[in-house]
Amino acid sequence: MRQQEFENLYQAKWLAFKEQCELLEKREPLSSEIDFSANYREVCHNLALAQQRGFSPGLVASLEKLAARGHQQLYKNRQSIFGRIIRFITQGFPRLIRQNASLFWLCTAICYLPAFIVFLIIWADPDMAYSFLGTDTASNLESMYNPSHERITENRDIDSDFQMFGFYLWNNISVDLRTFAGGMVAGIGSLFILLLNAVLLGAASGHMLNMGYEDTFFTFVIAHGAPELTGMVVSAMAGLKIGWGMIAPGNYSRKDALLIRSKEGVRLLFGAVFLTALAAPIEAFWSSIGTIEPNVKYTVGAICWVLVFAYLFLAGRKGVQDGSE
Amino acid sequence: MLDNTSKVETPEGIELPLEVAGVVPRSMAYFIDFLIFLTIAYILALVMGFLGSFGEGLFLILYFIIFWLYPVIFEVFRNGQTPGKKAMGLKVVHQDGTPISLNASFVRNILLVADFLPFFYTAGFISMLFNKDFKRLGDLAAGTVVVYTEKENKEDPIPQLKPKAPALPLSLDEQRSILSLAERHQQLSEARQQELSALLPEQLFPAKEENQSRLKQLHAFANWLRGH
Amino acid sequence: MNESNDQEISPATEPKPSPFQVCHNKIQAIRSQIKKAVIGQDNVVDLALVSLLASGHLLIEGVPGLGKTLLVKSIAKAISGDFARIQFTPDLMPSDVTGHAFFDQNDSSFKIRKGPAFTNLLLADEINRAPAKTQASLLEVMQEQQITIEGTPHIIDKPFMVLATQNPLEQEGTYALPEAELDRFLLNATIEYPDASSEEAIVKMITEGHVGDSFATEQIEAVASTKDILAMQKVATKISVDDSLYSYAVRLVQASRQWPGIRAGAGPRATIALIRCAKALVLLRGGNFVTPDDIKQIATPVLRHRISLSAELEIEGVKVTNVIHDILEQVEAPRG
Amino acid sequence: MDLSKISIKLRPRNGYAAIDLGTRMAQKNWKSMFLSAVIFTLPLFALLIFLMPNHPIWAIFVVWWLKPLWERPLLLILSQDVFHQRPTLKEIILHGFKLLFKQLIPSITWRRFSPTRSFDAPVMQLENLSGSERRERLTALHSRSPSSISGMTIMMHLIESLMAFAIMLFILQFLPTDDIEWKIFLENLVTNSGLHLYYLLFAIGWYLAMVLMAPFYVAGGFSSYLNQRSIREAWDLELVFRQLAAKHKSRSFDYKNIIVSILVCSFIFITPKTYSADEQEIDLYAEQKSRVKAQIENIQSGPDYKRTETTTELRRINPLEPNSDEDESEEADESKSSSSSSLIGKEFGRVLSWLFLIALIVFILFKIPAMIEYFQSGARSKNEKLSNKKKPEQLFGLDLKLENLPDDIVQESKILWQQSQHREALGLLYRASLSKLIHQFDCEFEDGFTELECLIIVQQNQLSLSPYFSELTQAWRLLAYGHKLPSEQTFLTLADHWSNNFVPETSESNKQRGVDE
Repeated sequence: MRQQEFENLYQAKWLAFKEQCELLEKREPLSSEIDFSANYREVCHNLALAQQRGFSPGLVASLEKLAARGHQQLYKNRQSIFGRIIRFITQGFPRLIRQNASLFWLCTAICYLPAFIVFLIIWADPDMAYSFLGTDTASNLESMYNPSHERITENRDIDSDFQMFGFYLWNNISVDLRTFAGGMVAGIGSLFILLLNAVLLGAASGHMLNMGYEDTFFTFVIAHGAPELTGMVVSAMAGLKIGWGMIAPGNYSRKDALLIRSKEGVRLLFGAVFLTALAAPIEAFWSSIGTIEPNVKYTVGAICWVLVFAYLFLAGRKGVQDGSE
Repeated sequence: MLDNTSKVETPEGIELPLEVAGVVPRSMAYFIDFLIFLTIAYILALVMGFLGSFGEGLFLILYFIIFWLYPVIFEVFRNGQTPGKKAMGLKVVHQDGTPISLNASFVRNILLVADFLPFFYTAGFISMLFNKDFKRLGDLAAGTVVVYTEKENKEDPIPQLKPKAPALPLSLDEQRSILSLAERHQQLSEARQQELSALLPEQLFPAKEENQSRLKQLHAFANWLRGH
Repeated sequence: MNESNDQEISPATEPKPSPFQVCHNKIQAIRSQIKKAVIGQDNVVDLALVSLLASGHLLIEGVPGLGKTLLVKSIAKAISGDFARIQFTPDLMPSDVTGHAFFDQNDSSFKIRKGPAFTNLLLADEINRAPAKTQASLLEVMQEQQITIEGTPHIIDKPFMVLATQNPLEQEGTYALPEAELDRFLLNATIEYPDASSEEAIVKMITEGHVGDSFATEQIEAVASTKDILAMQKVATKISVDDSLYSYAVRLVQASRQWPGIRAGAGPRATIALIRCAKALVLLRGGNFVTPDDIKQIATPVLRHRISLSAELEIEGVKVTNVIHDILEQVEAPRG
Repeated sequence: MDLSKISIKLRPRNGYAAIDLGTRMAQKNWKSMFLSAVIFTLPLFALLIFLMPNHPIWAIFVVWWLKPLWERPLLLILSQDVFHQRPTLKEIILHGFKLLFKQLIPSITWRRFSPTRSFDAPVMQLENLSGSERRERLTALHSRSPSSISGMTIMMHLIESLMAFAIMLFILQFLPTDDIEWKIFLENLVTNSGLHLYYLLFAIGWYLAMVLMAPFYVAGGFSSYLNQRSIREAWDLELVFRQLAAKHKSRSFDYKNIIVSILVCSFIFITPKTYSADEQEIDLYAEQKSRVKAQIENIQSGPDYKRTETTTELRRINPLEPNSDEDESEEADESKSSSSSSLIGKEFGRVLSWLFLIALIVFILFKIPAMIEYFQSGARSKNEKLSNKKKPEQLFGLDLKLENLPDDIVQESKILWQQSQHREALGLLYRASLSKLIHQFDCEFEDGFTELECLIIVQQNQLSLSPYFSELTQAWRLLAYGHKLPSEQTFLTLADHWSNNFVPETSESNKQRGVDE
């Protein structure tokens, strides 16, 4: 068949298919008699023929373009994002954590062990606090959590609470995202940020204890610490996932390993972001209230920890599917 | 042969060319996006400035959203195109040519931070310059490429002449070139077309019709090849 | 969906054996042969037979290891047809499905090595684990009923039926079938764990010294031929359908498009499928006309894979089956 | 060498795609191009550093200025590679030195800041044109040329300078200086009061960035040039045609000078002559443009980059100062807020904050039951809600309302039967039965119930008339769907018994329970 004949034969179909693509691109439904995938397949056949028979470059190019448009429409992911997010949070994420339980515990250890060691060191030798924290941070902390500080004894204005809410959200989630991105440097970046935070946490707690400000400090930290620290640990997990993909790609090429790992990693990261976002309102609106009895705050804090871990280890045990893919 | 397209084989067994875009148009697109981002952030800051601490909090949240999610939102909901990419005629797709998913868009944009390392996107630039598909680190991890959106390149009509068969058998490539010459007859100067046809060997043209110019004869061949 | 009391109440057929009656007897014979081996999965067996009679393809969803291979083997044996099984894996190539041409050194010519798709019954296990390319090759075979190797089309012997299984549990490393392609399957069956008594029977059968599938299929007799099946497929199309039922089927499918909570409803092919399947179901049950009950019964497997829910319902965990149930309850059935 | 082995895929592309093809070419030849760039520049750079150790900036500036010269060997490598010729290093150096002196003065003076420098280079270097010929040729090539070429020059310069800074800062991070705050350093750099070390680092950074980027810049220009020729002169077709001619010529084709011959032979024919007037203008315009661009370029390659500075600040907030420091910024933020906002705004903000908090709490409270429900039963609950909503008040779409039925149903149906409207006759009986069942016997039929399902309901309700109704249903189903007429006798029996079962009032029918047919 010559090109002209070929064109005459199929031109109408191509035009129709193009219109179908246009409709789909505008997210409008196709009229129901149309068999889009069959039409698409036909265009593919036509393209293959045109290429093989050496029809003019103009024709081949326009068919290529047509096939590409059809390809985009046929293989579009039509799952709704909102539904997937909710299902991921209620089921997928806790499951993911359980699937990666050993990595989770490893990261938890990487976070809390150094923190504890630093805490002990500073507890034993209060002066070490200044070398861990630096003089500026240390004195900052001191003034922040001094029980006689007016902000501890008075409640903060609601609007500054809100301001801090914005700040926590922005800052903490950004840290999560960076921790994840740090995984690209063979995981070292993630580890580094996690360790840095761990040391700061340990040092700050040790220092506060030494100063005798423990109540003001721990009442502030305990409740939101549960989701926030866990979120940090999880984001480090996500970073290590891709870092590990680069170090030990296994049977895959490094490139493929990176791809596969980062797919898992980003799902962990979504979870981490969720946890951190959860922490922000608690930190801004609850932790900042200075007038509540420490006992109440400790109780609430403990409940938060229990809830977070219960969520991670119990949620989504039933149910069929994990919609996070 | 070197080409700036990467071929993707679709499930249907055809090869779709993805014309991947390199560092220059992409940097320009990023630059435009960056300006838009700055403008939005500036306007937000102005508006929120009136609302005191609440405004600052809100600003930080919104800033957070546009800082991290500006490209993601556009890429997922606007067919793989941020405004900058749209201006430059680019879009992001998966490396198998399918439209970008939320997860992939998230990965590639979060990892902009990694591309930034150590400073000023050096890692990203180097990765883009040396990768075959001009991928930055984020693209490598997300399995995405930035491609040119195909422009409407309509088939140009060829001059209508009485079809005539060439006197020599022609390979596919040669046939295609003759067709292409006819398709481009409006873009090329007459003299140049004459000159090109003069390059062709004598044997190609049937001897008796010397009165017709070679170019005319070539167009007639093209008509024949097309099957008019 | 199980057998209703349709059979008890349905009117006695005419005394002389009509072609419908003959077919019914034959298909029942096939059915009872299959049931010798496949225990406790009557629902899936029936759907497979319906799909065979309606010359369509069946999509099976369910946990692995519930005797899908056995089912296909049994059907194949009962109708004396061929059977092939392909386990879809991430590295499966299209030519592993369709076959390929190779160069024969002996007489230096190209020969065709036909792939497993050249068969009567094809079990495509876990199709969503293969890359899109391989899936597409299978779907093409299903649609065209022919395979093109090196430019030469080869017609597949009829009857040809694909039973494809999807793996719902495993999400990692699966390639979802494009929505538009799911339409290729006439019916969607879910395979479930057998009930206690059936399980008992299975255990008995296995522990009485007959290990594995081989025994189960050995005792099946070939009670029909592939030609019979083709004839029965023809007869099935002749089952009469009252006009009111066409409009009922259309109403159902249209309802699926306008129903609140459904993002994408079924297309017109679903209507055709409904009628075709209802006819086949009637033949299987032994009647000679379609009633609304037949359509109602077959509606869930016909519609399930052609409908997708909106985000809200997905979040709430509503299943497609529930929504179809609602539709069936509320779309007017033809009466009087 | 074989013409069919041209190493790049030629076809008319858009301007940026052509540059991308150049990037691919540079990738392929990067090693040799990089090496030759180093060979030609490093001695000069080292010498200059050695001569003026206190002014490393000047050394790098000279190298930068002489770019057009040392980019020539790179172009040579590329142009050879197009036909799979790989010159040895020795050849490159030999040819390169010859090339250096070609049109030396214009290249490093007024042509230095042309934004299309790498695009123009092949005209001079490969086509060997100079003077007015060169100008004419360029005018032709530039006419209707895409803006992408100058865009590339600007972008590549930007990238080069960003990289220069990045490399310098990167090195600085590893230097054990007590004050490595790079902002302070930048100030020093700008105000000329910094240490020579910084200048040296900057020069090294710039140098590295330059030799790294040069191959890409040269290749981008070269491939844009090839592309422009493909568009304007169908150079891609020419190759195929020449090949075809060579195939059919008895004598062997002279491949040796192929590049030169192809490149040079045809420039007169590029455009129809009528365009020339316009092109003069274009040329003038282009020159003007180039001057402006050169100025921009000049500024841009300088060290002062305010904009990028701000971004870096934004992005560097926390990898090094993690979130435990929030308290510090908290204070900072507070002090800022008190000074910056008006009183009204603050009040308004406070109100909004409360609203937000309340909304959050209400939302959570509102969602808790839904969540619990979800975890408990999930599917059904919503589903039931849905079906309740949808359940219509009117019963059937069919004509079942009592008042729409004829008064004497039995009589009416018999008349219909006699008129041979059998279906209608039986249908009337059946519909009337349904209607009675609904209105008098309180049977609940869903819209979607089929006859069989209605029958089941009747049987479940244990109504006395269920055997009769079963018979009626069967007869009706046979007729309606099986198109099988019941015998007249059957119909008459059904019709006669109808009133027995349905006509008595509800109370009577209750009494009649148990009465069998």
